[in-house]
Amino acid sequence: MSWIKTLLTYEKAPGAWSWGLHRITGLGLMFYLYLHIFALTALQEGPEAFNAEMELFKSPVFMLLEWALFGLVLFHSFNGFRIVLIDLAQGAKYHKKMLYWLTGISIALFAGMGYVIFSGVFH
Amino acid sequence: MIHKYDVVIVGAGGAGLQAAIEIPTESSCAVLTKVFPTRSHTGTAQGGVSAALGNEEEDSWEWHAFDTVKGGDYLGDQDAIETMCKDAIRAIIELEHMGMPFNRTPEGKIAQRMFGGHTANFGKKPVRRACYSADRTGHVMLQTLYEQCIKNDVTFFSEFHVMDLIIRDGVCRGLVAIEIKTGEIHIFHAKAVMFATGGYGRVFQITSNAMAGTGDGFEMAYRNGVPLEDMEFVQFHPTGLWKLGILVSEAARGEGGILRNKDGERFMERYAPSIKDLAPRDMVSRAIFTEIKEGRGIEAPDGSFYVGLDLTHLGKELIEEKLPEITGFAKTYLGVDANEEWIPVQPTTHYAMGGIPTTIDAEVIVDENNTTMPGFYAAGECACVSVHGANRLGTNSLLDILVFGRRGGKKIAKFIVNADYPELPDDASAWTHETIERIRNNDNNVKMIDVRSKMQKTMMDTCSVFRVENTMKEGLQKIKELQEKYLLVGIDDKSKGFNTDLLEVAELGSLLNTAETIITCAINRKESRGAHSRDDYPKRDDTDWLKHSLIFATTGSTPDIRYKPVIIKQFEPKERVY
Amino acid sequence: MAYKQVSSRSGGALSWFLQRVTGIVLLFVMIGHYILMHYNIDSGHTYDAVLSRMQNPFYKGLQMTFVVLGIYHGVNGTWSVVRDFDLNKSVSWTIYALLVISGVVFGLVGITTLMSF
Amino acid sequence: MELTVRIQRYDPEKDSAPHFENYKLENVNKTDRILDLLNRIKWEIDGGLTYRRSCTHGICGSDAVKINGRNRLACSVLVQDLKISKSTIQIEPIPALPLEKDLLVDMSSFFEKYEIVKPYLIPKDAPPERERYQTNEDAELLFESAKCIQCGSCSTSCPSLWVNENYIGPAAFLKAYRFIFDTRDDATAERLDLIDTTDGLWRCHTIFNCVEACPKEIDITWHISQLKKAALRREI
Ligand SMILES: Cc1cc2nc3c(=O)[nH]c(=O)nc-3n(C[C@H](O)[C@H](O)[C@H](O)COP(=O)(O)OP(=O)(O)OC[C@H]3O[C@@H](n4cnc5c(N)ncnc54)[C@H](O)[C@@H]3O)c2cc1C
Ligand code: HEM
Ligand code: SF4
Ligand code: F3S
Ligand code: FES
Repeated sequence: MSWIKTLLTYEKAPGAWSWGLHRITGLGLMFYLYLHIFALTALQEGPEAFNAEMELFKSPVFMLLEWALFGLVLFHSFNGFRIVLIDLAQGAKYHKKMLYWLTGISIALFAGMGYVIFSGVFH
Repeated sequence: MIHKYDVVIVGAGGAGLQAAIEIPTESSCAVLTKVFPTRSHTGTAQGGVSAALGNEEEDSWEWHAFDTVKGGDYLGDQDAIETMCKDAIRAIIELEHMGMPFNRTPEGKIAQRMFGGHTANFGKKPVRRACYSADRTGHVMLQTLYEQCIKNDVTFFSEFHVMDLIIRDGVCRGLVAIEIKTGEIHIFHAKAVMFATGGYGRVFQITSNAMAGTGDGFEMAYRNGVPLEDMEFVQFHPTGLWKLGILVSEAARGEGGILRNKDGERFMERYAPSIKDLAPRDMVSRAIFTEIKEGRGIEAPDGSFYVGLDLTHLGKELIEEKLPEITGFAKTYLGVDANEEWIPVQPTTHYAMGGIPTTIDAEVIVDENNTTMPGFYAAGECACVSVHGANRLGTNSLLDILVFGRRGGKKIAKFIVNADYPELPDDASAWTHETIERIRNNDNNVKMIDVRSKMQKTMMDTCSVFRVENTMKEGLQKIKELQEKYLLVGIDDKSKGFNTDLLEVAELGSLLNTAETIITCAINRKESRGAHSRDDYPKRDDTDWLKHSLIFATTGSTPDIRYKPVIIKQFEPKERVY
Repeated sequence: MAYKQVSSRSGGALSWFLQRVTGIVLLFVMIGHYILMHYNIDSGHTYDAVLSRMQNPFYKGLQMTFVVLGIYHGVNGTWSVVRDFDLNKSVSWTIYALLVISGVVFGLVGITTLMSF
Repeated sequence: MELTVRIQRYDPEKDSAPHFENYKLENVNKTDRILDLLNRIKWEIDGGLTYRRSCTHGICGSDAVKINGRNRLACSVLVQDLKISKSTIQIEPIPALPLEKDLLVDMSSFFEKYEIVKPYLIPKDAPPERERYQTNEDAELLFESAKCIQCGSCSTSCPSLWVNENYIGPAAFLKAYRFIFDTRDDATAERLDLIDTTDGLWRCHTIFNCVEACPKEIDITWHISQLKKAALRREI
């Protein structure tokens, strides 16, 4: 397990950060997807059960969680796109630039989504 | 531990690997090296390797041979030079077949560039003769040869430091080495031993040579009664990075770089009107020192002087494509952008023209009558065939290691078929044990570094580009004192495994004895020829000194120097002007 | 520690490639999912709203793709994380089995939910 | 200036575990190489300090060490190139290889991996009389990969190696590239077989630690991406 120490102490350049985050967000999304599928089984149990569950999701805590989830999705999907360009196009030559751009765009979208979620404009 | 191998090759630079490739797989062969093979010094060579391929313009091996003879100030043996220049073409083609990545001409042939002293038509104009791979020629060559060794499944003993040769009754029987990892002493019993141990640049303070370039091969041979030939001839490369000595290849000038003094003058026009900056190294080094001496050097912040190597007119593109490595060094180490500024350079100790005397088949010669020693071979920089005479031309060393490494390998392959293992003496490793014990048991009052830096400074001050009898004699005296002191040097590290402390002291022993032979021979040769330039004897003297010197160790305090004639064939000595 | 080459070619290239392909497809599905599900003025999270949307075959198809590809991508991705480690055969087979089974189970659950409309 | 050099020390004949030792150096120039500092410590303070070095200018590949948390060549980094906090430079051996002594590690597994990719030209036909022709463009496709000095900085900086010692690693991939993309070589399939494996190419997650660490500034990840594509092409 000495790799944990190495992982924590070795200097992290942008490439390493993005890899770590991609991994964490990927695993996080996987976990969430299972949860999501499980939660939606309530649909099979009829309107009461489902609507009751949906009420739960309107609480501020869940709104925060939903916002966070969007963060995961944003990073993972944009960075996933970046990885595809690195692997299958000439992206290795611009990988840092791509990362800065996608981080910038993500932050903007993330903020926008925060507004959307908490202002109650949409559902 | 005792190992038995038909052939033991010491050194995994170009010469050693090229020899190993020639040993047929039926015979057992071991290659010993104190650094991992691809870390050998051959890998630092930058500029190119010469062969009259004529890919870029008309060329012939005779012109190449003439340039080599003249570049060496007529001290080279012309039979050997002929052999090398003729074989050069095959050697390069073979390297290409092994997969070496060369730069190419528009038609796809191996590209060639100009290099100092290489001319067309017996000195008429510079010629493109150096085959190259950007400025990493030696690196890719070493890689390519090592790759072939992997393919041939050559047995390597990496990080084995050879300490002693086993020579008894004029027959070489093997050698003694320390396994660096464990500190254990191993005896290698062999029918044939080949030395390909590279140079001794670290004898001097400023050098382009690696830290492993400590002259071990020279010293082991010398200590065991083999003479050393032409040790007075030490090449100073004109363009080492100021202060550091890291090489800026002649390729920089081959591609059009110009040396300038503080007035911006292209001073080489005065010293070699016909080929200017592409004059041989000894002349350019002297020219730089003369410029500095006469007050036209550029002053550095610390009060030392250098001259400028101007590449600014070459264009970013050419620099990036053909000279990326050396301009990178200038940037990394001196913060100089070669596209914009001149690179500060000064002469740096570079190459050993002299060495263990051999025949053209790498058999070691033990006296002035060309008697060879059974079972002992040498090739590469540690050997003196002699093809470089009094001054080596750039790109001829990589060629030398290819040609004579291979010839040696082939000769050994023949020799071992009928040879028996010579008997191993009981005291084979005695010297090694004693030396190690001494170093271990000395209390550490005399420090290795003190002795070594004094030696390096002494050699730099008394025996570099310009030499005079009196100062050299003082220098020799100092070296002798340092040899005494050396016997008292101790170490901090008493462990067995990876004891680099101990090995550095052992290397210091090699350096000191090598230094002694250099300076002794330099005092002895009373003329100026090639790289050996004496203020007190400024002229070349063909009547008395057109001969090789051979220095022998004696039991007394002064070594013995004897002579061997130079082999002259088609090129009669003439005055050397460019 | 002599290096032993223990690995083999077992669809490494293909699963690597499919991870990328499914990733890109998911990128678009995800955008669609977000727009349609959550941030469309007409969308809603009541039982009835969901029910009515589910009548649209395009919509249902999108959800189906999401479940299948999402699970494939997620399982394949997690497996690739596991394979990075030098685990012994039995451990890694166990994890592999768990991943595949969970993928199939959740996939079936998801599909049943969708099909129940 | 004054500088503290903090070095990981370990002598298997004396120590049970590695530990750090501080060395105070005076009169350090900002243009000193880190190797110069190591040499000064070895020659003036403690001769026992053990590390590899030879060429002193970044071409032999001997002295890869971890300096301030990242793999670098001690001879190619100057004091001024480092961000130095509290006037301290920390030097450790490169990770993931068996530690031998002080800064020196056992590189044998690294070289064994280099050997398994068949690092030599394998042409189908007997060579012609003269050189094989190759355009300069084709030759230059190889130059960047041929720059590699086998220092090991890249492979040992890769998290995939940290968690799996069987990972073939970027340096060996680069060598494979060097031959697979050589127009003179005819063993592409054979070589791809060796790296298109579960411990091979597919363990590279484009982390770029290798590129950050490479002293020869080789864009290793780009080269690996070319290999991945070549391996993929034969599947589909
Ligand atoms: C910076 C530089 C640039 C150069 N550029 C060019 C050029 O462009 N063209 C050209 O033709 N020449 C060039 N040269 C010269 C040329 O590179 C060398 O002369 C040549 O490479 C020497 O090769 P070698 O095989 O004899 O020895 P090396 O390559 O020096 O190898 C010596 C081997 O001996 C081993 N060894 C030494 N001592 C021991 C011991 N005691 N025990 C065990 N092993 C030992 C070492 O480990 C090493 O493997 C250059 C030299 C330098 C320094
Ligand atoms: C939305 C668009 C998505 C894109 C473009 C995308 C892309 C990628 C890519 C290219 C990889 C491979 C990384 C590698 O091998 O180094 C990957 C890994 C992964 N993805 Fe996605 N993905 C997306 C969505 C998802 C979703 C929804 C999940 C959850 C189910 C998910 C879970 C994972 C996991 C667990 C990994 C493995 C992580 C790793 O290898 O480090 N991804 N993704
Ligand atoms: S690729 Fe770079 S870091 Fe890796 S071994 Fe080669 S030179 Fe060193
Ligand atoms: S750090 Fe490792 S994951 Fe790939 S890009 Fe470099 S080999
Ligand atoms: S000493 Fe050769 S690479 Fe640093």
